[in-house]
Amino acid sequence: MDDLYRELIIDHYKNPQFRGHLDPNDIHFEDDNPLCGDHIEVTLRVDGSGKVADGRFDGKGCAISQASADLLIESIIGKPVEDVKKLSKQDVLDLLGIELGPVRLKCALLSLKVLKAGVYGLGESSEALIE
Amino acid sequence: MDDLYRELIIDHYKNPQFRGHLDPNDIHFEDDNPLCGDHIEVTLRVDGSGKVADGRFDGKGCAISQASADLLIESIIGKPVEDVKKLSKQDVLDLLGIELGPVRLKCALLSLKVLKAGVYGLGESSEALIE
Amino acid sequence: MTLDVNLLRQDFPILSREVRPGIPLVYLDSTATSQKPRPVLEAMEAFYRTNNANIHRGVHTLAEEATAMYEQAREKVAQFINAPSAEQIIFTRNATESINLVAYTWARANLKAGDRIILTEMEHHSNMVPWIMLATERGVELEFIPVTPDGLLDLDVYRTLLTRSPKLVAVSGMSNVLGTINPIAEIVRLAHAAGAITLVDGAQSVPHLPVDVQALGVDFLAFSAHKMLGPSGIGALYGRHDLLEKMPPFMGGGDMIKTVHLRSFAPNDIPHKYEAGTPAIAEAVGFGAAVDYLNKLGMQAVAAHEHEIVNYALDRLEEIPGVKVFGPTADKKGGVASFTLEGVHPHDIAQILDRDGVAIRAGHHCAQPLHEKFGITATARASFYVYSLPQEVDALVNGIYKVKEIFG
Amino acid sequence: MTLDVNLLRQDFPILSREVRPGIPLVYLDSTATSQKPRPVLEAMEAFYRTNNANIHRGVHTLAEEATAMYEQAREKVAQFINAPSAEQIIFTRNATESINLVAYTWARANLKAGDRIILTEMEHHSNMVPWIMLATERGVELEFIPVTPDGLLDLDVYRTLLTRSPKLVAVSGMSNVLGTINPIAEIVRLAHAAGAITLVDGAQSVPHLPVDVQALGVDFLAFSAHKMLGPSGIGALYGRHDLLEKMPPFMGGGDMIKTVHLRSFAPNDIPHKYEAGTPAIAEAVGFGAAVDYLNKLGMQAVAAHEHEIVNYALDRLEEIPGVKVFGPTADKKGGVASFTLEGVHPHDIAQILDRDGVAIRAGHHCAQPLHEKFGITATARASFYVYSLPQEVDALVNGIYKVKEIFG
Ligand SMILES: Cc1ncc(COP(=O)(O)O)c(C=O)c1O
Ligand SMILES: Cc1ncc(COP(=O)(O)O)c(C=O)c1O
Repeated sequence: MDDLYRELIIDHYKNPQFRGHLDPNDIHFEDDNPLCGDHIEVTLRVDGSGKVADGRFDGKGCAISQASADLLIESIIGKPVEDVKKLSKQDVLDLLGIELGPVRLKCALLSLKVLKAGVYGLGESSEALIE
Repeated sequence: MDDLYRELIIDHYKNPQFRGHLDPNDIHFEDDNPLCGDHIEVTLRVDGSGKVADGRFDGKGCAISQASADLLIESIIGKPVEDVKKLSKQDVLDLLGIELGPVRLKCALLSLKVLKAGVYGLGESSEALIE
Repeated sequence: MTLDVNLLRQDFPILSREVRPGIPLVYLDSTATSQKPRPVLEAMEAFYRTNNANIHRGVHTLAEEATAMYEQAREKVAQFINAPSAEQIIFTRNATESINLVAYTWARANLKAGDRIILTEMEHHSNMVPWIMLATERGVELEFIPVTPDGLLDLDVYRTLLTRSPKLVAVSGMSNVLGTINPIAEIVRLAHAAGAITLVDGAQSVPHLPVDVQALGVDFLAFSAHKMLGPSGIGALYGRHDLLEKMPPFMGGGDMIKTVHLRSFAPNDIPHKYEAGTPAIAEAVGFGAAVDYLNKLGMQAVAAHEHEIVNYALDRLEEIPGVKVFGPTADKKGGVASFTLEGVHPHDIAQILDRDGVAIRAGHHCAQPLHEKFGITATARASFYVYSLPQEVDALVNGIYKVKEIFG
Repeated sequence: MTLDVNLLRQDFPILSREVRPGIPLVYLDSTATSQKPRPVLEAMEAFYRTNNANIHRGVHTLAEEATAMYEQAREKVAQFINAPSAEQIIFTRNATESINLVAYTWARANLKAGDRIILTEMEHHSNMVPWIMLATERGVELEFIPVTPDGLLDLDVYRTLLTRSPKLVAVSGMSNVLGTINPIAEIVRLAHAAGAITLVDGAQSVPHLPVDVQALGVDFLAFSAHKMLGPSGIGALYGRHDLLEKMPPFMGGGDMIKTVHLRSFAPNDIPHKYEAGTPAIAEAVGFGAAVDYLNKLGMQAVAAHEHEIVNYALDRLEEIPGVKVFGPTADKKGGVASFTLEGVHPHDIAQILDRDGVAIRAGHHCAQPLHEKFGITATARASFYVYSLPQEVDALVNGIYKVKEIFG
């Protein structure tokens, strides 16, 4: 059990640091996981040098989806947007520190998908963004 | 082998007694076996007392379909049309004297189907006629 | 007659699997798909090892045997739901295809803009999306029998909807989320009185309850083998004889034709008219064996067993603080218990239970509109079948207490 | 590399069957359906005994295993035909459904009255009837590449037909009657140059020849597992990525959706968008195992073996007085020998051969227009696969001599 619902995840789920909505913002995107109705919205502010000045996520869903969103936002603040574009599936899994089956993987990666669709300025998110 | 392609069948196939077409006729019907392209046409003359005065079949197909048509026409000449209406699958199998799987059964019963559709004056033949 | 569950479990090889070393499987997901007893697996295996051939067109022994076995399976399925004749059973891939077949054939041949179809708010997506597609394409109107807070269909509203001359009433025999057993005989009687054709989504009712199409009077009934101890890859559509005769074909290809010319064709007789190409032959044989197995148990006994186990499950679940079970009381439902646990997403419940080998499902269970109606996005669902044991309910309940501890 | 046929035959349990006591099976009907090697049967059996669950929506271990196995099978099938990505493989029931899927989605979304479709006179009904249905419904025009007396496509006529701006060219990779291996790369190149989309009916080519969709450039490719050592109940459609993305869905139901509301839905991503309801899960696993088995043999070796055996068969058949073999010379064809025997209906040939355990097919083989073209209603057809032996050709030839004697 310990490997799976590590205290870290329960912690970020119950006490997220970056839950909220930035208004005004420079980047805004949201999407669902159709499987379970998980929903993630991401808002970011970008500074003059192209770095993420601040970020928030909002949404609802399982502990994995919400905790990974919180961990992800935490990890990108202060980073160049160009670096955010390069984030991979593995980066999120490293943040979570657990192994996941294919279904829960979608929960874990929803925030990444939303984030990358946002920073790329796409009208739609896509599985290709998290490969 | 003997049970299957009994000389009787080869005989009626190669030297049919009732191949032909009656014109004029009182009853005329034809149909195909879509599976193999077998085709049977039956023409009958009926006398004043409702008996089959004469009959012919024409068509092409396998030995079983053609021999059973020949045997069937032979068996009904002189019989009341009302009796022809009552002919069953088993009657034809008795004429042939062999056992057949479901596909060849259709070959064997095509002439019965055509005959019964004809005597019932139906616009279409149907599986129900040979049950 | 009651089921000897401990004995029959020995027929299901997967039930002695350990999910992880030392952790036996507690399979509570039969509404999604059932497990398969040995006789079903053996029937398919024996077919492939002894009789395998393509059907209907072959003269050789294997082809004749395979054809006979395929058609015998059709007979068995027909008898299982008391269809007047085997030719009224069309083999499809699953209940979903069965419903789509009706939508693409009967409905597209008979419905035009402004015509009304009555569905219910508790339908599975399979009995919803085909009609939404038709509505979008043709301007047909969809109307919905509401679900009451306790998970029943509101028949008063249904009666009102019927006054507007619907052409079709399409409703599930049993909800895969709420477990609600709908009053099909009455729904059909009222529909017919209003001049509507009826389609019953029997994906859950046929596996779990005695279903008699003649007694119910349904015009179309759709179901899947994989939910009733049979293999994946095969389902069935039952249809009223005159409707099947008249409907246009669905897919074109081998076997569904009488004759083909370059620019025209004549369709085959039913049921072949609706079975284009090489069908799921071995799967039909397995479907037949599944029906044999259920007949041996007796569908009354199956229903009684599930009733008993769901009754126990509801009692135990409702005693857990924070658990909310959806759907009617046990006397009105089949072996399904969908629930939420306050503060914990169903996905997390399912995943934590899985660590102890308890397999339940979490999500919208292909009934998103129903979940919307209840203001939720997902539920956790435990579901039961002939092999389910009260101890498995206990394992579920213990697991839920563990979840509560973790999320504390 | 050549096949060790005697060795690999041991993998096929049915090949040691006796049709009747003392009469071993000589299976010469692989074009209708292939036999299955033990690894395919074992993969499905193991799935049911160990991993069986419904897929895509489940969090528990079995559901995750089953999903992974199903998707892994898709990867294998994709690699087998060198598809750029697995999501371009849609699992269907059979080649027939694959073609119908394109007819119901891409074609109905893109073709209007007066648009032209080019087919060939040698098409199987499965690649003919869906287009006849569309033509009847929409007023689309069908045109046919003629078959020459020696069983080849007349490419000069094809070039002329292409000048009339057809929208679709749908042609079989290999004829199931003549055995003709059509020049797909060239046909596709010419079609594309004329602005047409291409669909290849690969029901015979994919099992018997190396097929590379990228090298051929085809837009759609349809095939069936049961003809390539896999189970019944599953087939595949390969499609070009952008086409699959844009086409409307086919059947509606579970799994093919992203979201559903009472009167609207959003389709899922490919390939799921086209897979409604519970798919043929165990069958996909078996399909994957069949592809593994063929890869182990090597498709070059498979094709070479069949070429050798059909070469021998043509030599032996043509020496029999009264026998006429249809189709091109052995160098232009796969392992199919369709023939007539003067004065004897093919059904009678097949039935007499069956008495000696020799299983061949007789009829129009779902290619009635082709038979019409040759002025016949039926042929007898012997067909070969990886397990076929020259001795089996000898048994066929001996049987034909016996037929001649009986009909003498
Ligand atoms: C050339 C060709 N196309 C299509 C088909 C149809 O295949 P299936 O019946 O598996 O859909 C066949 C097999 O009979 C075939 O030989
Ligand atoms: C009520 C109901 N209808 C339809 C279906 C669809 O069944 P299948 O996926 O086998 O087509 C299901 C199963 O998920 C169901 O529970």
